[in-house]
Amino acid sequence: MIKVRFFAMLKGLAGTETKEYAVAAPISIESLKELIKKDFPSLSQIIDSRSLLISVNQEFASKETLVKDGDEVGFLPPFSGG
Amino acid sequence: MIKVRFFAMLKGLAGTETKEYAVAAPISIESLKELIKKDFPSLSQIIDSRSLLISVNQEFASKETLVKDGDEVGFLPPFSGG
Amino acid sequence: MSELVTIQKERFSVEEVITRVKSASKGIGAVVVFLGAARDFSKGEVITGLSFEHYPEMAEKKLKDIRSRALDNFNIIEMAIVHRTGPIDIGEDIVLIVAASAHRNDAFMACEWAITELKRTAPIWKRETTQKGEVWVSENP
Amino acid sequence: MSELVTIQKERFSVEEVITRVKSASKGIGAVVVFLGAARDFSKGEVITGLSFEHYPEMAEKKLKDIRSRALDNFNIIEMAIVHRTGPIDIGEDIVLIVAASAHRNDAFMACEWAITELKRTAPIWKRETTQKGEVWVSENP
Repeated sequence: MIKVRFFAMLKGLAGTETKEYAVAAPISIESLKELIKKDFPSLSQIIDSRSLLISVNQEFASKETLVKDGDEVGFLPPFSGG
Repeated sequence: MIKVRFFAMLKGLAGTETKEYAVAAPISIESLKELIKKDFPSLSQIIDSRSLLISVNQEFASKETLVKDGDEVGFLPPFSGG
Repeated sequence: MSELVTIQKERFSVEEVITRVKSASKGIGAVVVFLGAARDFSKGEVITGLSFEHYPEMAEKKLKDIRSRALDNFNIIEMAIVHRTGPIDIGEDIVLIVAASAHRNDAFMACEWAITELKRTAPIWKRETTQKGEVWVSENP
Repeated sequence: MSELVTIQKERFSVEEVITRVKSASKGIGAVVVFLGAARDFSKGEVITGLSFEHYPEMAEKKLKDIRSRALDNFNIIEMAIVHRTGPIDIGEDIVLIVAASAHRNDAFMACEWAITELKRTAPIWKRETTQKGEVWVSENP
């Protein structure tokens, strides 16, 4: 399973903190985004915006990053700590 | 009277904290320095160095500043606070 | 050195964290502290309360990473970072960065770099309570 | 506002001075602190103790002047300056500058300017005790 975690405004819009996906083989971040947009249409706009950051296993991911079974993926709206 | 105050290493070299001079008319900082060098030869080298600052009534003085009766003049070696 | 990087709900003591940092070395001559506090006003809105959410595992990792990189890249002796989460009242402290060095310029540079890097890379989110309700803050100045 | 600029023999509490500065406004979002401490080593010499002498009337005037000019020239809300005199043990705090502003950049700039200005213009002198005896420090880094 891939465990997706939503934070801050994404959590509110999704109505849940986490969502799990079973994958047979590693998938791209872009493919994962498409799955999530289908399941959570309310997140589409933010997911398509440039300001969203994605983490895989607590490290920032790039477009090339592949996500595999057992990974934890964070959907991170712009930070406002400090 | 003009009250001259010596600080830090100048105080040690002069062997006193203060020295007073009676003046009939305002005198220049340069003239005051000459008087002090005569009375305290041990201060000559520092007084002639560029690093010495002079204050008149707790404000920095320039070469043009005149010192008059009632003024307090500070002979200030380079600062090392902070 | 985990006690030098903490994320906590509780208030922190600035003095206590400075003491912890200074205990690293008697060669410390300069300590620069950044303290972020909860303001009552932001972008034209009166703020009556704040709350912070974070991604716990990643936020801690990122703050530890900032401390490590600060120690590697600046001429400092020690650094501590503390960030609070959960509800925070107006006027209370939110974040603390303490940088210690032999000479002041290094501590100033490291401290300013660290708070900028924290805002850029730490997965922490602020929710402000205004008269219009609660809103997530989506931009970091 | 004289309690925001003090020259004293006693130790000071950083936390207490920060609290005093923060009480100026709930619009304070950033506090930057510079704390100078007594190092055990300087210019190749082991230092076992320090002592500061000052020109009391002028030093107080100059520190108040630094605070006024900081408030005039930087976008800060409040500033406090504390300097100790007399004997100071290794590791103890010597000087404290606290600058508070709405946004962090202003507080960083004002705090760094103020400590540089203090070293340049405040008639305060440091005497170090080394293995060779006591020496006046004649240069300011």
